[in-house]
Amino acid sequence: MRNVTVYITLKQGVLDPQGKAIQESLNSLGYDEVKDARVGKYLELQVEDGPNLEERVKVMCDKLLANPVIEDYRFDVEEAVRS
Amino acid sequence: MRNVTVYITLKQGVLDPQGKAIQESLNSLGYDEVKDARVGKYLELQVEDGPNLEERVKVMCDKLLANPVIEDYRFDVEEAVRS
Amino acid sequence: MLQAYEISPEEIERTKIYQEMGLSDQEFQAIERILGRLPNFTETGIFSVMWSEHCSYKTSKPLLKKFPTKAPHVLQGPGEGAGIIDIGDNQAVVFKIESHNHPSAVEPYQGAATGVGGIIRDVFSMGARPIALMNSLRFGNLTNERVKYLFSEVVNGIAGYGNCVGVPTVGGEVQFDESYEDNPLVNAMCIGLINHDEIQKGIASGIGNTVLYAGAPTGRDGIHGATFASDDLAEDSDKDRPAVQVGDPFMEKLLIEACLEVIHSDALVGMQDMGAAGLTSSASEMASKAGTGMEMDLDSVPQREQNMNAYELMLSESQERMLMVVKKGREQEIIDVFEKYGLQAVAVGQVVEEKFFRIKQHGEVQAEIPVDALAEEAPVYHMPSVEARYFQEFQSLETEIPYVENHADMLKRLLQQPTIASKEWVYDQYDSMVQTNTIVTPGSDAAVLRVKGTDKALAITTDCNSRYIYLDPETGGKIAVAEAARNLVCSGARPLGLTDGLNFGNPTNPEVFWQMEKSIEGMRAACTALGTPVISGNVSLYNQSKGKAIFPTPIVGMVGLHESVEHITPSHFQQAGDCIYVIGETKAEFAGSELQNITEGTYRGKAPAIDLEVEATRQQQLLEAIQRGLVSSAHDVAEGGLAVALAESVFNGKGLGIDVEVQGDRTVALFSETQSRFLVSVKPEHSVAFEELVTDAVPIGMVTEDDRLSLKASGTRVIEEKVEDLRKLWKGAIPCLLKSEA
Amino acid sequence: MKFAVIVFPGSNCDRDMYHAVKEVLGEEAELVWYENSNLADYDGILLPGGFSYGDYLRSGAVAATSTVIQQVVEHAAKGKPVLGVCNGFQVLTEAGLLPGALMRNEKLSFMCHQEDIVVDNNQTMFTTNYLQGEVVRFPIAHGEGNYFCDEETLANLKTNNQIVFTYKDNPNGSVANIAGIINKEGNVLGMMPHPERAVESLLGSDDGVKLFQSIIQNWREAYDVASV
Ligand SMILES: Nc1ncnc2c1ncn2[C@@H]1O[C@H](COP(=O)(O)OP(=O)(O)O)[C@@H](O)[C@H]1O
Ligand SMILES: [Mg+2]
Repeated sequence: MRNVTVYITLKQGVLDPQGKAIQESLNSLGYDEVKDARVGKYLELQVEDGPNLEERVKVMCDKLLANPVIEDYRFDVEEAVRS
Repeated sequence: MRNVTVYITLKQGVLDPQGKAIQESLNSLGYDEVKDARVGKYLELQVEDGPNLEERVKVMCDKLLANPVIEDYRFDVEEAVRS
Repeated sequence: MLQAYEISPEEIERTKIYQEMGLSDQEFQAIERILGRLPNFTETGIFSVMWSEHCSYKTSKPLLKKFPTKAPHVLQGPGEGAGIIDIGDNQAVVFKIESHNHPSAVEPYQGAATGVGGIIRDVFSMGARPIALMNSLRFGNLTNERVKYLFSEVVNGIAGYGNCVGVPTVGGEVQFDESYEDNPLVNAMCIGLINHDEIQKGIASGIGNTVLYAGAPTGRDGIHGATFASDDLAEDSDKDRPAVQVGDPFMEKLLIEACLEVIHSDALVGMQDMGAAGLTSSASEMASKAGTGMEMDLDSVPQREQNMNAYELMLSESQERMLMVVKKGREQEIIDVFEKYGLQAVAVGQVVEEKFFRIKQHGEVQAEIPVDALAEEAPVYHMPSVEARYFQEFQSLETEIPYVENHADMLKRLLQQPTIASKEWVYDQYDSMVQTNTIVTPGSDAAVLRVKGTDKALAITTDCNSRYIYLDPETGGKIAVAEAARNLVCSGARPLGLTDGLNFGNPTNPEVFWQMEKSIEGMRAACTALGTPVISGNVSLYNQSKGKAIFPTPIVGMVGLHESVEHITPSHFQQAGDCIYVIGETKAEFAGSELQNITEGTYRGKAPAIDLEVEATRQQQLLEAIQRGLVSSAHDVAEGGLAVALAESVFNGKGLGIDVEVQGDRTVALFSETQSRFLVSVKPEHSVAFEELVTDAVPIGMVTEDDRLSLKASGTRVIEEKVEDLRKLWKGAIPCLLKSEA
Repeated sequence: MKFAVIVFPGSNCDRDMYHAVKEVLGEEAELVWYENSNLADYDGILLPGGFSYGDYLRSGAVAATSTVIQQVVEHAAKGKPVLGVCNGFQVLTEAGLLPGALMRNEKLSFMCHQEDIVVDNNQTMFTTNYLQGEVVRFPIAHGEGNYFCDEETLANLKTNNQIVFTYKDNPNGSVANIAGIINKEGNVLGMMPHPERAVESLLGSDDGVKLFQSIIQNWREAYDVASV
């Protein structure tokens, strides 16, 4: 079993109102040092090991996990973990 | 300026309907090797450097970014980045 | 929390760990007597949740008995998932209210969301299609940062669940008062529609029949939620993690469709949702109601987490689960329906003759309890009741008219009080129109839904002014019921009945118990006078923190019927030239008023008086006038008095204005909160007929077309404002408070 | 004309769409469960609103991968009408039948109320019964209706006259106030506002009737079927 972590973020140039709202509320709580916030998604997948794992995860991302019109993604595949 | 990355995940044992839906949909697309999926949030903050940065980020997480009742969080503070 | 699951019966007795689960010494002894032995850990847990206030109503039962619950049109009174009222043509309306206060204080989004999910299950487990949701909310003052967070997240959670599940949220109320600062109230009401022959009951009859479990697998969430809801909110409640559940509205939507499909199968015998106290309460109540026993094998129960023991499985409050009893041999038909929707349905036990509730796991009996011991033989307490110390003092206070320097400014301030201000910020986040039945969307006195295929419509409202109840529980209780009925009548509907959400502090405090007792007496009197039986309800006690109780808040959720959609009457003025009437005289009554809140920052004095006979007569006359087509609009006069009611009546963006003259003391005329008053507009050609019919109606002016609110008092002009300016203040108040920093 | 209203797990405006077409407009319509569907028998496909698969991950994303969408693609390729409303619009963009994406509303919260909608193109098979530039009232009810596309796509939408509906007062931050767009071929329309909620004046507006009537009339003309 492998631990796959996928990070999905909004593309540069795509507005992130949620990030902006978080930044504003941090500022209003007194954390003026926070100059920017961007929000993304973080997926932890447990995937059975097999051939072309990386390749397959890439297809999963393209097909379902991320929307290429608005999102970028990257992922890590960790060493085998005990299931 | 520092790059702070915050990862917020649901606590162990807390129901994750999103993760479940994602797993099922990957399975139905033919990716039977995906045995589990959990969804979390991923925040990228740009924070001005200053004393006790880590401490302050921790308070931000406790106070606003995560709800300790159902969520865990961790964060990385990266080396200074060009602003 | 409790860790030592394997602790022996003797240990339980010696260490008194049952107290941690909420059982008293006497209760533990009673359990020992019932069983004829010491209970084991799982059994102790089962008793503790079933005997918690939330499930057993042990302190409120003697009071609830006072409510009138019967009437020819009541098909199902309190006792089942929800009550049912006949609306003719073989159709009936099903409704109930439920609180989710403590979970919402800790995790407001999920607390509110799962509250909505739970009340929807109560309704469709009766076989009814849920057609509408309402919510009644109370928070502290909106200047506090934590309150802002709770308020926004609760609304978010209600929206998140209700919108996804496809049941429109058509109305509700929100009030803000300091007493709710640490203890917000989140009550959700669901209304369903059913045909008489489709009514399901939660009974486990037919020896040998199969017990089916359907829906989400069981996890460790919400263990002891029922007990949690029956205790004071401790400051470290944040640590009670397992008591907070996460909702899955998508699963609920599938569950609704599947359950409403299986009710058409005669293989189904009974159905009940798993709410508070989960599998324990649904299974034991179903058996108890049928006079049977039940045997369950926990190894078959779908599980989300590993190594769950019997205690956890029986007490878990995982959401989106249903329990059914189906005819033996016909399980597959039912299972197939659930499978179509991608849901699990599995046999977990059977109905047995012996009236025992027997739980097995890993081939061993984990619990064996006489069924009736859990439900019917739960303890009942008659708590001591003592008149609250403040009451006599408040009763003896002379009526004072607060000093108001500038009435126009005061009207502006009143319109910006969060309790009075527009709640659009809230209800715009709710899908109020899905299912395409909503004729009157949020923003009027009552929500109105048509009944497809008929000329009928249903009107729904929730109401409770807890300030009056605090000052004088009995009078306040009467007012709560009367106000709800008023709102329905204004919309043109005849009130049918109500569900009550009783939210109080700690009932072991005799003064709190007195508040309960008196307010219920008041409600009973009003129910009788207005012909509105109580068909369902919910009790939420221990709403207090740091030793301070909330204002007593028995919320009334009322449903009414329009015999024809023709009778639906708006609450806003419709046309320039219409005559404006006030029904009912105005006295100097300011105790508990919004004006008192502004001028004194506290509530004291004698609550406004109410005469239920007068109330009933006026409601009846107004309804008749509406049904005869004499009324253009009707609105009740509530918080903030006549001036606020007048302003609200022109806030519909039609560009209308008013020209009104009142008599007597201007502060009284404009801001007093005297009860049983209505603001009505009538076409000039109908005014003679209207005045003949509605005996207490007094003309006060006219609707104009010039977008100005002009008010004179005994000849002098006191208010002259642009309607649009006032509307902006009223509309912007809550968003503005949420944005501003403390 | 015979319509299929596709029902996904989590669709919740399916019955409303059915009611509008069948009961109010009196056309033939069926609710079609996404799994056992053969769309060949239907003339028009309606993708209703709701929260298919809970809208988990992204709204419409999971439904867009279901096999029934393949059939919708084939149906569309034949030039037959496909209408996606709200979640249906989200599914169409996720499936690539329409360009762009629907993001979270600018103000982050769900919103539900009547909006003024401008008919920007009355030359489509969905809008011929409206006047060009006509302002109609449709309810909106969405949390993710903020239409986004890159500049090039927007330029194309404009050049090809694919922007069919726009908001008079943009409620959600959509690029170019877009409320509804059509594919280049002119037979797949996606829109966030709910025409099926606007077919009876009792509920506040019947401005949606013309949309359904346009589809039916144009279909009858195209297929030369005498109206019954
Ligand atoms: N929590 C809520 N959810 C939905 N609608 C609400 C809520 N609170 C208030 N509203 C709506 O706002 C309008 C005004 O509410 P309220 O001032 O309580 O009315 P009233 O005093 O006539 O009972 C009503 O239409 C009500 O349904
Ligand atoms: Mg009212």
